[in-house]
Amino acid sequence: MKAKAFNLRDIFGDWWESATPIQRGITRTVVIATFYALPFLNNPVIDTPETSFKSVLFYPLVLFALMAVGLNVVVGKSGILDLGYVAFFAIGAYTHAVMSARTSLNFWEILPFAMGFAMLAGLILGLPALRLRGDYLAIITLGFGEIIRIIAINTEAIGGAAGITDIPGPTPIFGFEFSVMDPRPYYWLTLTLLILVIWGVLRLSHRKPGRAWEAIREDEDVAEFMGVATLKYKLWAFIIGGAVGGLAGAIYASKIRSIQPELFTLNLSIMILACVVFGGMGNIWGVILGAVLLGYIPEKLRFLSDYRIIFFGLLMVVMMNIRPNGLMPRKKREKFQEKIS
Amino acid sequence: MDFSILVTDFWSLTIDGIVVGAIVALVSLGYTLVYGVLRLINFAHSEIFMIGTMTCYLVIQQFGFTGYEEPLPLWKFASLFLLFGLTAAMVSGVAAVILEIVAYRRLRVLGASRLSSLISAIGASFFLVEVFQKLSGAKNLDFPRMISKEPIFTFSSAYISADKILVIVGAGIVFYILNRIINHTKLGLGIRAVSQDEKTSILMGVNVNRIISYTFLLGGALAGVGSAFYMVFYETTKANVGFLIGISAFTAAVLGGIGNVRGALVGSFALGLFQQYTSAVLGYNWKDVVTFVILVFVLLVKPTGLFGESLQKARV
Amino acid sequence: MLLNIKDLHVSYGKIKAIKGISLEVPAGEIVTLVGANGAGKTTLLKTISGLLQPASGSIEYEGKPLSDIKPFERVVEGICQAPEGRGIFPGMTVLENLEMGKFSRVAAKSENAQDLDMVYNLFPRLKERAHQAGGTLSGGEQQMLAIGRALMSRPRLLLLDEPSMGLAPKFIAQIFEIIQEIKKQNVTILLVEQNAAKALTIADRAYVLETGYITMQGSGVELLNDPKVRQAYLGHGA
Amino acid sequence: TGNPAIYFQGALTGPYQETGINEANGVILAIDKYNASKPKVKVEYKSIDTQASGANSPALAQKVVEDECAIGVVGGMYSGETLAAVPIYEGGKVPVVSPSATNPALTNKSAYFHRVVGSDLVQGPALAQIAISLKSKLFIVDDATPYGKGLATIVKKTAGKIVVGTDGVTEGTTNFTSVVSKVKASKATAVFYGGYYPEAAIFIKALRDNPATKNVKFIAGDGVLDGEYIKLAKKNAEGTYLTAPGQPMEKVAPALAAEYKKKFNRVHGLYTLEAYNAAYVLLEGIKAGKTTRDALNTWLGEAVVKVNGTTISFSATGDPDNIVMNQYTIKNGQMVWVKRLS
Amino acid sequence: MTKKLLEIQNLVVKFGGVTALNEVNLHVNEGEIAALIGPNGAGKTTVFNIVTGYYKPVSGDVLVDGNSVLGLRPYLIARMGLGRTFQNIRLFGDMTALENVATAADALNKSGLLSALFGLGRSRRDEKRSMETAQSLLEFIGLDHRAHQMAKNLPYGDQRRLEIARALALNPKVLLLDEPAAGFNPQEKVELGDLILKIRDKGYAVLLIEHDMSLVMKISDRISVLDFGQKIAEGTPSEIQKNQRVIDAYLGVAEDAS
Ligand SMILES: Nc1ncnc2c1ncn2[C@@H]1O[C@H](COP(=O)(O)OP(=O)(O)OP(=O)(O)O)[C@@H](O)[C@H]1O
Ligand SMILES: Nc1ncnc2c1ncn2[C@@H]1O[C@H](COP(=O)(O)OP(=O)(O)OP(=O)(O)O)[C@@H](O)[C@H]1O
Ligand SMILES: [Mg+2]
Ligand SMILES: [Mg+2]
Repeated sequence: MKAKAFNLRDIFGDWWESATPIQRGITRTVVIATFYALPFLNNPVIDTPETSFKSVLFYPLVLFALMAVGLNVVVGKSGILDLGYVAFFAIGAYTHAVMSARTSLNFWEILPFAMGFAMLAGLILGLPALRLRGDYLAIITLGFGEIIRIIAINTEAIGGAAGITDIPGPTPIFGFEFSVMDPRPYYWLTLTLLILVIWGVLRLSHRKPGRAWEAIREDEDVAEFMGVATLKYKLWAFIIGGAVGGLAGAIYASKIRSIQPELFTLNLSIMILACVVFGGMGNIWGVILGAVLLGYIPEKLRFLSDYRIIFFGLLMVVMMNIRPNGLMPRKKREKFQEKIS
Repeated sequence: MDFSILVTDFWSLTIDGIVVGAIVALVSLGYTLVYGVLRLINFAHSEIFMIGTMTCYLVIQQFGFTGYEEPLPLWKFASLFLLFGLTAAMVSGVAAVILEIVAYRRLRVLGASRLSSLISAIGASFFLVEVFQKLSGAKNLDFPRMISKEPIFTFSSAYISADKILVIVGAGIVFYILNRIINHTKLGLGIRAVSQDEKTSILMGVNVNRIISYTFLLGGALAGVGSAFYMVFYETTKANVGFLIGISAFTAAVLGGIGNVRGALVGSFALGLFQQYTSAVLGYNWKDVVTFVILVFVLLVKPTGLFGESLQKARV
Repeated sequence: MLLNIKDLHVSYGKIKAIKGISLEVPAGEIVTLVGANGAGKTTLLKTISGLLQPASGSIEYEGKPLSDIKPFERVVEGICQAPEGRGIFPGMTVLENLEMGKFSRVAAKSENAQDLDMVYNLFPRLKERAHQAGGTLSGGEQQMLAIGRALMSRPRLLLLDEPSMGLAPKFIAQIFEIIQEIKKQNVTILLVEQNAAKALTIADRAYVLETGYITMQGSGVELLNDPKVRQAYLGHGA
Repeated sequence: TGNPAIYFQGALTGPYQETGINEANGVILAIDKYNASKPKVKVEYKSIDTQASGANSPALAQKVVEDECAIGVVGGMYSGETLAAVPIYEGGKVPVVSPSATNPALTNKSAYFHRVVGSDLVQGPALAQIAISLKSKLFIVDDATPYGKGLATIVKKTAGKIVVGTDGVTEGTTNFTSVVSKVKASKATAVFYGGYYPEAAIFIKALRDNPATKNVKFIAGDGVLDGEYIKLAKKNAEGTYLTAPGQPMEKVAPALAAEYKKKFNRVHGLYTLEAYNAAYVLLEGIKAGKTTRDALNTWLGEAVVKVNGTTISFSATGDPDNIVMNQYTIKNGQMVWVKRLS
Repeated sequence: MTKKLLEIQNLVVKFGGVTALNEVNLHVNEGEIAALIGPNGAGKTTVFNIVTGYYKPVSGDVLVDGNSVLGLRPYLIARMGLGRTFQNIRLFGDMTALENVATAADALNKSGLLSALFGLGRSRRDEKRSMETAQSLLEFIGLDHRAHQMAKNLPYGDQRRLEIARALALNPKVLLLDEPAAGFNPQEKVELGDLILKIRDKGYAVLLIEHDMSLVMKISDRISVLDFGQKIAEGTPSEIQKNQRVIDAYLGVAEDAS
C-alpha cells in the first residue's frame, strides 16, 4: 500500500465519496445558500474598504468567475492558449446594447442572441485552430480580441469610441427588480447562471467530451488516432467558451448601462487567463477560487491606492512560485488497488 | 482608401518602416530567444525594454543634459550615445536575468506548466510597470534632442536624417554581432538543445541554467540597445511604453516563426514596412486589423511562421 | 575502481526505486546490469549521470565523490550516457545531434572529423542521413544516433541503457560487437540490457537487480549459467 | 452618520493623476474655506479614485451611494468614467456636478447630473471655427478615446469642406510617421488633434521635424491644454491653437490661484477652478439648508450662484446656462489666454 | 476465400529525396496474425503511419475491409477499424488508465456533445458502454487493478499493455502493434506473445511489427519482410527463416525459434 499524504483535498474527497446522497445534498445546499447569502453576510473581515462590497460581488467576483469557467473550457480543458477572451465578453455586451436599442426585445430575449453571436465568433476564431497549434494560435486569439475592439471603436453605427449609453437593464423576473442601484439581483442572477454553467461543464467533463478535450490536451496526434474528432472538439471548446463569455458580457452591459470599447482591452483577457491559471488550470473549483481571489484582492487592497497593483503583481509572482500549478490544481485522485491474483 | 500615397510617398514610408522595423526587431529578438530556449512567452520582456528607456533617461539626466534643443557635435553625441546605449543594454540584460531567476527559475525546475510561467510573467510585468509608474509620477518622460533631425539628404520622397541612419546602421551592426554569437559560439547550439530536451542537454554537458541566463542576458541587452535607438528616435518614454511595442515585437516574432532568430528579423521588418504602408493607405487604426488578418493567412499557409521549424507535426 | 557505489538509495517522491545498492565498476571492464522492468536500472544510471539525486549513499568516481561534480560537468569528467528513450534532439539534424555529443569539449577540428568518421563507420546509416532532422528518424536509427552521440564525447565511462532496444536482429549482434570494440579503446562500460543472454556473454562482471536491490552478482559467465538467472531473464524454462 | 460629505470622483493615481489631483485639490480648497466660515453644518471631503476608467467607476459610485453621508459628488473627471457611474448616482439620487466631463452623451442622461462646463458640442464648433478663420486645409487626427474621437467627429462635421483628410491613432502610440506622411500627402495647412497632451506632444514634434509639414498650424482641444504639453513638445508647442471650456484661473481668480499655490505647494491646473466652482455650488446649497440628496438636487435645478466672476445655473438637462469657451495658445513656453470665444 | 481486412496496394511514399516505401503490397486476412519485419529504417512504422492516415502516400491505395481510406482523417480511419500502438509509448499521461481506454471506446459512440450536455438517454447509455468496455478491456489485459492510476505513473510494461487495450477499445478490424515487446525481457515477451494470441482468438486480426524473432516466429501466421522500402519476402515463419535474402538483410544468422 502506498503511503498517503495528509491533505485536505483527499480528506474531503474521501468523505464526499463515502457520503450518502442526503449528506451530499445537505452540503450542496449549505454551500450554495451561503453564496446566495453573501450580500447579507457583509462584515469587516470580508468587506472591501473603499468599494461597495455588494457591487464587488457582482463585478468583478462572480462575473470573473463566470468568465473564468468559460475560458477554462478552452485553456484548461483542451489546452489551447486563448489571449483574446475579452472579445466574447465584448460581443455579448454589444449585442445587448445594440439589440435593446434597435429591437423591442427585452434582456431575457436578447440573451440567446448574445450567446449565439459569441458562439458564432467562437466558431470563426476556432477555424484557424484547425491548422494552428500552441502559441501560434495564441497570437491569433490575441489579435482577435484586439480586432473586435478596434472595429467597435471605428464603427459609428455602434457608437464608435464613445460607445453606447442608456442600455436598459433586465425586466423584472420572478419578482426580482433589476435597478442600477442594487447590484444584488445581478449578483444572484449571475450566480445562478454560474451554477448552471458549472453544472453543464462538469457534466461535459465527466463524459465523452471531457475525455476528448483532455486527450487533445495531452497529445493531439494520438487523440486523433484513437478516433477523437479533434477538430470538432477544439471548435466546440471555442464555441462553449464563447457562449459563456457572451453571456457574461450581456449581463455586464445590462448592469453598467453604458459601454465603451475601452472597457474591453487585452488586460481583461489577461486577467481572466490569470484567474484560470492562478486558481488551477482545468479544475473548475480552482478556477473559481482563482477568479474570486484575483477579483477580490485588488478591491480589498484599494486602501493601498498607488501601491495596490505593485503588490498585486508581486503576489502573482510569489504565489505562482509557491504553488506552480495554481492554488487548486487539476489532479486526478488516484486510487491504488492491490492486485488480487 | 487612397493608394496614391503609396506612389507619392513610397520611399518615405519605406525608410520609416525600416527604422520602426529595426527597433521592433531588437525587442522581438528577445521574445524569440527566450521562446527558443524555454518555449515561454516572456510577457515581461516589454518591461525589460521599458527599463532600458528609463536607463537612457536617467543616464542623460545624470549628465545634466536636460532639455536642450541644440544638437550636439557628432563626437559628443557618439560618446554619449555609446554611454547610455551600453548602460541600457547592461541594465536591461541584468534585469532580464534577474527576472528569470525571480519569476521563472523555480517554476522551470519544478516542471510547472508553461502557462504558470506566463502568469508569473504577467505578475512581474504588472509589478514593473506600476513601480515605474510610481517612480516617474505616471508622467511621460522627455528625452533631449541630441542629434539633428534635419534631413541630410533626400531620396525621392524620403528625408534621410542622422537619427534614421543611426538606427538603421546601428541595428545592422548589432544584428551582425548577434549572428556571430548565435552561429559561431556554442551558445546557439546550447539554446536549441535546451529548448528541445532539457534533460538530455544535461547529459551532453550543457549547463542549462547558464545557457538560460545567457539567453535572457542577450535578449535583455538587445532590448536595451533597442531602447536607446527608440529614445533617440522618439525622444520620450513612460512606464507603460513597452506595451504597444511589445505586442508588435511579439507579433513579428510569431510571423517569422517564433524561436527562430532569422524569423524575428524578417518578421519585424516585414511588419514595420507593412504597417507603415497600410496605415498610410487605410489609416493608422486599421493597421492592426490588417496585420492580424495577414498573420492569419500567413499562418494558415505556413503554420509555424515564415521560418519556423516545421516540427509541429513530428512523426509518431 | 572507476566507479564505486555504496549503499545507494534513490526515490521518486515517496516511491523508493533503489533501496540500498552497492556496486563496483572496475576501469576497462564491461559491467552488465540485468533485471525485470521497474527494477531500478534506469534509475541507477540516471543517478550516476546526475539527472537524479540520491537520497543517501555514495558514488565515487575515480576516487572522488560524484556529488561534488555538477551533473552537466560529469561529461567533462568522462561520464556519458545513451539514455533510455534515446533523447534525440528532434529538431536538430543528425549531424547537429552528434555535435551535441562534443558540447562540453573544446576539440580541434581534426579531432572532430576523426570522431565523426568513427561514428559514421560504425553506423553508415547515420552518414546517409546526416542532414535529416533527428525526430524523423526511425526508431532503430534513433538508437544508433544516441549511441553514436555518446561516443562523440570520448567517454571514459559509458552508460548504455538498453542499447539493443528497437534494433534489428542482425544489428543487435553488431551492437554487442561494437560494445566490445569500444571497450578495447579503454572505455569502461556500464550496460543495462533486457537481452540478458548477449549482455552477460560479453560482461566481465554482472549484477542482477530486483525491485531496488541487488540480488546476485558475479562474472558474466557465472550468472549466465545460474539456473535462477536462466529461468527469470533468459526465457528458458518459462 | 456624521457630517454630510462631498465626494470627488476622478483619477488620483495612474496616468491621469495630474489633472485629477488638481481637480481634487480644488474641491478640498472649496470645502476647507467653507468649513472655515463656521457654517451650521460642516462638510466632509471624500474621494473615489477611478483612475479615470469606466471599469472601476460603477463599483466605486455604488460605495458613494451606500454612504449615507454622501450628499453630492464633484466629478467625474473624464467622460468615460462618468458615463459608467451616472446611472448609479441616478439610482441613488445623488446630485452630481462635473467640472470637466464634456461628452454630449452625458446630457439628458439623468436628472441628477450637472456640469459647469460646456459640452463638446460647444467646443467642437469653436475649434472648427478657428480652422476656418485660418483659411486652412484641415487634416483631422483623433486618438480613439471617447473624448478625442468624439471631439474630432464634431470638428469634422462643422469644419465641412475644408477637411482634406483624417486619420485615427491609438492612445499611447509614439509612431506618428505614417500620419505625418498622410498630412504631407494631403497638402493640409492645419492639423486638428483630438486627444490628450502626451501623444499631441509627440505628434507635433513629428510634424515639425518633417520639412514638408514644418509649418502646419496645430489645433487641439482642452485635452492638450496642459503644462506637460509644453514640457514635452518644447518649442514645437509654440503657437498651438487651443481651446478649453474652462477659465484661466490666474486671470479670473488670481487670489484663489495664489491661495491654491500656498496651500498645496503646486500650481493649479486646468479645471482646478471648475472643480472649485462645482464644489462651491454644492456648498451653497448646503449652506441654504439643503442637507439631503433630494433637497440639494431640487435646489440645484433652481440655483443661481455667483462665484469667481461667473454665474452658474443649470438648464433642464444639467448643462450650464452660461457657457464659456476660451482660446489659448503657447507663447515663450507659457500657456497664454487669447480670448473668450463665447 | 478469406477476407482481406486490410490491404495495401502499390504504396509509394517519399520523404524529401528518400523513398521510404516503394510499390509495397501487403494485406492482413481475417483472423490472422500477420507480421511485418525488416531492418531499421526499412519503412515498417511508415506503413502504420500511412494506413492510419497520418502521412499521405505518393501513390497506391489502402483498403480497410474493401473500402479505400486514402485521404480520410486519422480519426475516421480509426473508427473504420484500425487501432494502433506506438513505437515510443504515447499514452495520455495525465489521465487514468480507465480514461485512456474509455477515450478510444468513445469513438464508437454516436452521441455527441449536446446530448452529453442535456443528458439524453442515448448519451447515458453510451457513457455506460464506454465505461464497461474500458473496464472489461483492462480486465482482459490484466490491468484492472490499475484502472484508477494515472497512465504516466504505471510501470513500463503496464504502459505498453495499456496502449494495446486502448487500441482494442476501438474494436478494430485490424490491430496494429508497433514493437510491443521492445524493452521486455524474455519472460515478459513470452507473456506478451500469449496475450497477442488471446487477442487473435477473440477475433481480431493483428499486424505486428517486431524485431524479436522468437516472438514473431512463434505467433505469426504470415510474415512480410521489408528492406529499404521494398517488400523482399513473404511467407510462413519457416519459409522466412530459410529465405537467404531475409537472412542477409535482416536476420544475420538463422535464429532458432524456440
Ligand atoms: N518519474 C517517476 N516517478 C515515479 N516513479 C518512477 C518514475 N520513474 C520510475 N519510477 C519507478 O521507479 C522504479 C524503477 O524504475 P526504473 O525506470 O529505474 O526501472 P528499470 O529497471 O529501468 O525498468 P525498465 O526495464 O522498464 O527500463 C519503478 O517502480 C518505476 O515505476
Ligand atoms: N517524417 C519523415 N521525414 C523524413 N524521413 C522520414 C520520416 N519518417 C520516416 N522517415 C525515414 O523513412 C525511413 C523509414 O522509417 P520507418 O520509421 O518506417 O522505419 P522502421 O522500419 O519502422 O524502422 P525501425 O525498425 O528502426 O523502427 C527511415 O529511414 C526514416 O528515417
Ligand atoms: Mg529502464
Ligand atoms: Mg519503426
